Amino acid sequence: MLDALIPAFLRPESASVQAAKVDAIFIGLLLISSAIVLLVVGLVVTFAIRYRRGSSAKRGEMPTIVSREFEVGWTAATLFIFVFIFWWAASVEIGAFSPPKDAIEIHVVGKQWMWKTQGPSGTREINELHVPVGAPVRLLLTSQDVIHSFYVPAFRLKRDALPYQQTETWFQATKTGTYHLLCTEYCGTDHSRMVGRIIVMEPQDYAQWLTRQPERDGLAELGARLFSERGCSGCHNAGSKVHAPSLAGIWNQSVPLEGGRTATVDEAYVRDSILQPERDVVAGYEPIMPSYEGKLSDGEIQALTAYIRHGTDRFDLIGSLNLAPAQNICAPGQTPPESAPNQSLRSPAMVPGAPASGDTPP
Amino acid sequence: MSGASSDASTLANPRELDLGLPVSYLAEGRSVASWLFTTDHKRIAILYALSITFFFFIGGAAATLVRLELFTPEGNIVGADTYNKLFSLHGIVMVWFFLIPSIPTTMGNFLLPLMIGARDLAFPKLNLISWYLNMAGGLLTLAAVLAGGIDTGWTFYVPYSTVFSNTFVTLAVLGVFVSGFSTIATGVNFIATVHYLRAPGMTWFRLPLFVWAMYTTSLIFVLATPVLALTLVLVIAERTFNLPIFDPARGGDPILFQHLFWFYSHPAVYIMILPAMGVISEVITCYARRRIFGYSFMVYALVAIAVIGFFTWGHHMFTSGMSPFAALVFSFLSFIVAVPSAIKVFNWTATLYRGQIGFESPMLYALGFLGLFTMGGLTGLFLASVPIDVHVQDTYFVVAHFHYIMVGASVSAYFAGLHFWWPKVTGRMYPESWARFAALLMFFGFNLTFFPQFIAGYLGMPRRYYTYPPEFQVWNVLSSSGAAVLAVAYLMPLGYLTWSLFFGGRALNDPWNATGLEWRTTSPPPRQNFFGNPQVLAPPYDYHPEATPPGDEPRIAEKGALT
Amino acid sequence: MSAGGDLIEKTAERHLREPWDELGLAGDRAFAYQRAGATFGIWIFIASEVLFFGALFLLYTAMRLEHAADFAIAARETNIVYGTLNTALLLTSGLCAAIASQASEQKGLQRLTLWCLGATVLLGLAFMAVKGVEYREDIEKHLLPGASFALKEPTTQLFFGFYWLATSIHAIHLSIGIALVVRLIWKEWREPGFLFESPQVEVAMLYWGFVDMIWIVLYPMLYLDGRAG
Amino acid sequence: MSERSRTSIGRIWRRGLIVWVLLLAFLALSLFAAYAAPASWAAPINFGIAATQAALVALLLMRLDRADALVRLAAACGLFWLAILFALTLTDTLSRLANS
Repeated sequence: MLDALIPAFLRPESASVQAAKVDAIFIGLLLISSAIVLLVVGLVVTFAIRYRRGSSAKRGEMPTIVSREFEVGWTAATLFIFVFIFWWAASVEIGAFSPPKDAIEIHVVGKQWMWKTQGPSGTREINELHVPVGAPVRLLLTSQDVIHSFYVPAFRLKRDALPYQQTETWFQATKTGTYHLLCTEYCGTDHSRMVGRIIVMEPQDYAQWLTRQPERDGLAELGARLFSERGCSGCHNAGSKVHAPSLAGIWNQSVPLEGGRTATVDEAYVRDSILQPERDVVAGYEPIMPSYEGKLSDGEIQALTAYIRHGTDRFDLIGSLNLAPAQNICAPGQTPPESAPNQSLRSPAMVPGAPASGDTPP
Repeated sequence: MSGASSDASTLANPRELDLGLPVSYLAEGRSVASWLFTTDHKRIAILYALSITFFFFIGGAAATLVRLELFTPEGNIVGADTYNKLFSLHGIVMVWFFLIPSIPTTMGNFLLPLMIGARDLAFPKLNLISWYLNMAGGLLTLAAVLAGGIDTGWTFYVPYSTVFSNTFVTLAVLGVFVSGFSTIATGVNFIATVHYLRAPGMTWFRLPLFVWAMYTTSLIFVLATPVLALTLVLVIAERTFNLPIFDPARGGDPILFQHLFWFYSHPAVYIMILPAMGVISEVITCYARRRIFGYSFMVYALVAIAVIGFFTWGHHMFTSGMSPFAALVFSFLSFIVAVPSAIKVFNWTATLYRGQIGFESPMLYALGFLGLFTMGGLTGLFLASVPIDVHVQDTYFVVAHFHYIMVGASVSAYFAGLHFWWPKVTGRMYPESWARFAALLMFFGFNLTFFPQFIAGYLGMPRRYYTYPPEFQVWNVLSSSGAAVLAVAYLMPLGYLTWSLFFGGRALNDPWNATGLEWRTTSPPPRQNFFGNPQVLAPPYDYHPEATPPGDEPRIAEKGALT
Repeated sequence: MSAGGDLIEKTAERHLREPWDELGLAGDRAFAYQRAGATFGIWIFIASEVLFFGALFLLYTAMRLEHAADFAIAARETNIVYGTLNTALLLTSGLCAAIASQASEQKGLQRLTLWCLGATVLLGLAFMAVKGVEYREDIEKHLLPGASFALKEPTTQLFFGFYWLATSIHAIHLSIGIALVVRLIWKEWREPGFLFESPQVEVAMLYWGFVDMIWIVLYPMLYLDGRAG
Repeated sequence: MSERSRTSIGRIWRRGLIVWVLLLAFLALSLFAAYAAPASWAAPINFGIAATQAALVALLLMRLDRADALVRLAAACGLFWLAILFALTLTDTLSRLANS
């Protein structure tokens, strides 16, 4: 019904739950503002004509109290209107703040000048993102170099991707189709070419598309499999009846141990806890875990470690996605450390006159 | 003091009252040194006028190239890097070397002492130093441009500016840093002048609104600029000395940079608009022949904007990853700051009621200001609403919004003031019909340039794109054609105002029949501004509080034309 | 005081500047007015400087909140002896500056004014010397952020980034203060009696007091964190 | 040197020295607190002492105590705007920290 107010060519595509709500506020605000503009311009034009120099309009006396009453009146009126708009906009914002629990989780990494995404089953894409229609999708964003901003006009969705930090947002597409994905935080030479596509598909098409993606088991995925195959999940999962500490989000955290000590969860601690579980028992738990000495290979321990760290360590999100680490970060005029394995990944922005990377989207 | 001068050249018209003043400030010394080492606030204002005009056309040239490039969706006139340098140059030069100094350092410098009946600013030497600092900053920035340019945008966001950009960021940032001292010095000077040098009888609530606008602007100068200065020092330190500060790779927080940057840069918008509001209050009252409607509310609104303006910077950061709680707080405060602006618009409109409205060129600019400022202000409400801002942040919607305020409103007011006080400053009249044509052309060109950008932005076109998806082309073509019109409109005053300096008719002391102390001296005023000590006996805008009788109108000697 | 007597009589004329000399007030009243204006001017500038350093302190506050543990580790590495000594030096110089400012307003205290200004400069220079020695030691201990930084915790470098920045910005301010005071002494030497009732003494001393206050706040930030336990 | 100037010298010095002794005492106190107070208390104590010292300098050495109302207003403005900067920035920083 609101759509009727704006002709189609002036309306951006609206393809998410949030888009409809934003458009409603937008149109409401547009109506209020137009009314105010019309009022002001109308009065100015009327006065300008009626009281033009030398016109015959009557210019009688004005009572002095009018001024004060008018002032108070329109101060209160504007304040009321503005607070009302704030309340409306804020309530929409608060209502849409946290994503539904069952949302599909997608990691997004911005890099000069491309978007890399990784879906729930490890499907990776560059400058493209396939999502099913009607399902909430939660985006976890980060960046490898500078600040980028993930913008999908059709979803009224925008969130900055910050280097070494994680931000998040979510959407729920309502219409199948292909939509622009744009970078809106200026990020250097090819900022305007850092564009891609969001492809919204019917759920069954999406499922089919997923199966066509090449299997790409990373270390963490292997760890996830081991975690259930070797029985770790039997005790450490949230719903387990055995009293064992949950391992979600503990990477890099410090945990209290028996005897008042604390330990930081890192590779060494995880390895020790698998091989010599009775040594550093977390305070409040019984030493019931058997040792896995000789039962797990070094590679398998690494995979489990990768799984525990996966997604919990914001500093290592890029590592867990198996994307190039941010070795290109160095001060101007400096070279990256000698040990940097992939010099070629250095941002083209660091090399004057270097051509932009070739991934121009269709 | 040389006493009464019988030199007829001080008077435009033999029928005018001879105020017995010595020769004008323009005639006191003609050497270059007499200008470069002057401590006369009026001459320093002229120096500023020359430098900001120079920077205005540099920034304008960059904007022309930007609009030319955006005519087509493909990048085909300049390269991506050049484009990035052009919009950065446009932003940096226009913000710090044109808009921020524009009205305060030219009209403010010239008129503030005149309007309060003072001989000069409180610290005349500091005033001169601040012009040199401004020039030094501008030249450093230009040096960065000549050396190869800077491509960070005017916002210098980290870590792009500190770690990734290969351009001459340090030099340009240093330029802005130096010009900051100039701004602070001007602010200190204005505040001290208003407090200490008002003429007898010039009480706070008799100050012209232009003086109030200068005073509140100075408040922002003094309290916001240092935060920018420190932020820029941090950028320079991180870039030059490799100190870890904002670099996220070493634990720094880039969002903190944005807080510090916008703590200055949001109030900076009010630095640009408050002086414009002051000018408009003077012009509208004069050509409507009416006392300003609700003087005290106009004063409260100026102060409220200056103070509350400091609370709202976070609305530039809704999508930045700032905490959603803070976003709501900033959203609320941003709505509140719109209230005093609305009050001002209503009061200007009400001032027209029952006036004798004339449409001389300053009034045309002022009426244009009213419309454009209302548009710009109301679109600000869209940006203060978090969900809408998430959609239009960093799109052309934002570009259009702030150009409506900073160019539509602020530059219109600058031209309104320029035409209004031109006779006082130069002692010459400009060709009125040309000025009216330029005013109308500017209004038309401006709307053609920037209104389509609202639509492009709402449809989703991001800013700082040098190639863009082809569906946005129609809006960009409209916008670029408007820019061509606007360019012509901006060049016209340069032509006819320069012409008037040599061939314009002599101005009367008070050609507009205006009130205000600045009209109670010769055009142009002498070095000492006044003879004896002016006394103020009445409130400002002493036009016609009740009904305006016919025949009360400006007394322009001749409505000149270029022929 | 016969030497400067004649000069002192003409105080107002000596110090009165444009545009304050044309206010139409009697000489001494105009001068008192100009003096108040100058004091007000420098206080506005100090308010501005408060925001300048305030932004710096905000940076510290935010970084310390985000990385409290590493900041404690890093702060332990600064040399508390030099830091405390410097604080004491600067506090003492603040005393001399205040005495100089008050003495300059009274007849017959020019000698005291001059001595106190001299002491202020010397203490300021002593501060700079100690700071220089401290800087050398810091460099030798590899506390300059960069590849060869001494501490292994990553965000300890943030602390030292702040340390170098804050101390050098403060040192620049202090140098400006020293230059201002040296200029006053030089003026008095060129033109005996200049200091008496000169608004410039008060302005310079207020600036000095402000620089003092900044160090008072920097001291617990840079030297006292992480010392307990 | 006249009697009058001698008494005024005495007054100036007496007042200044008292402030100076107080400042140094506070310095010693904060040094002591840094080592002796429990870690969580040390920071508030030290910054509290620093604020007191700064206030002493501002009021008694920079003579805010006898300054014009206008001058005090200028100083208060500096502090008020500082409070805005801190309050609103930390609103964001602290709530982000609390959520992470």
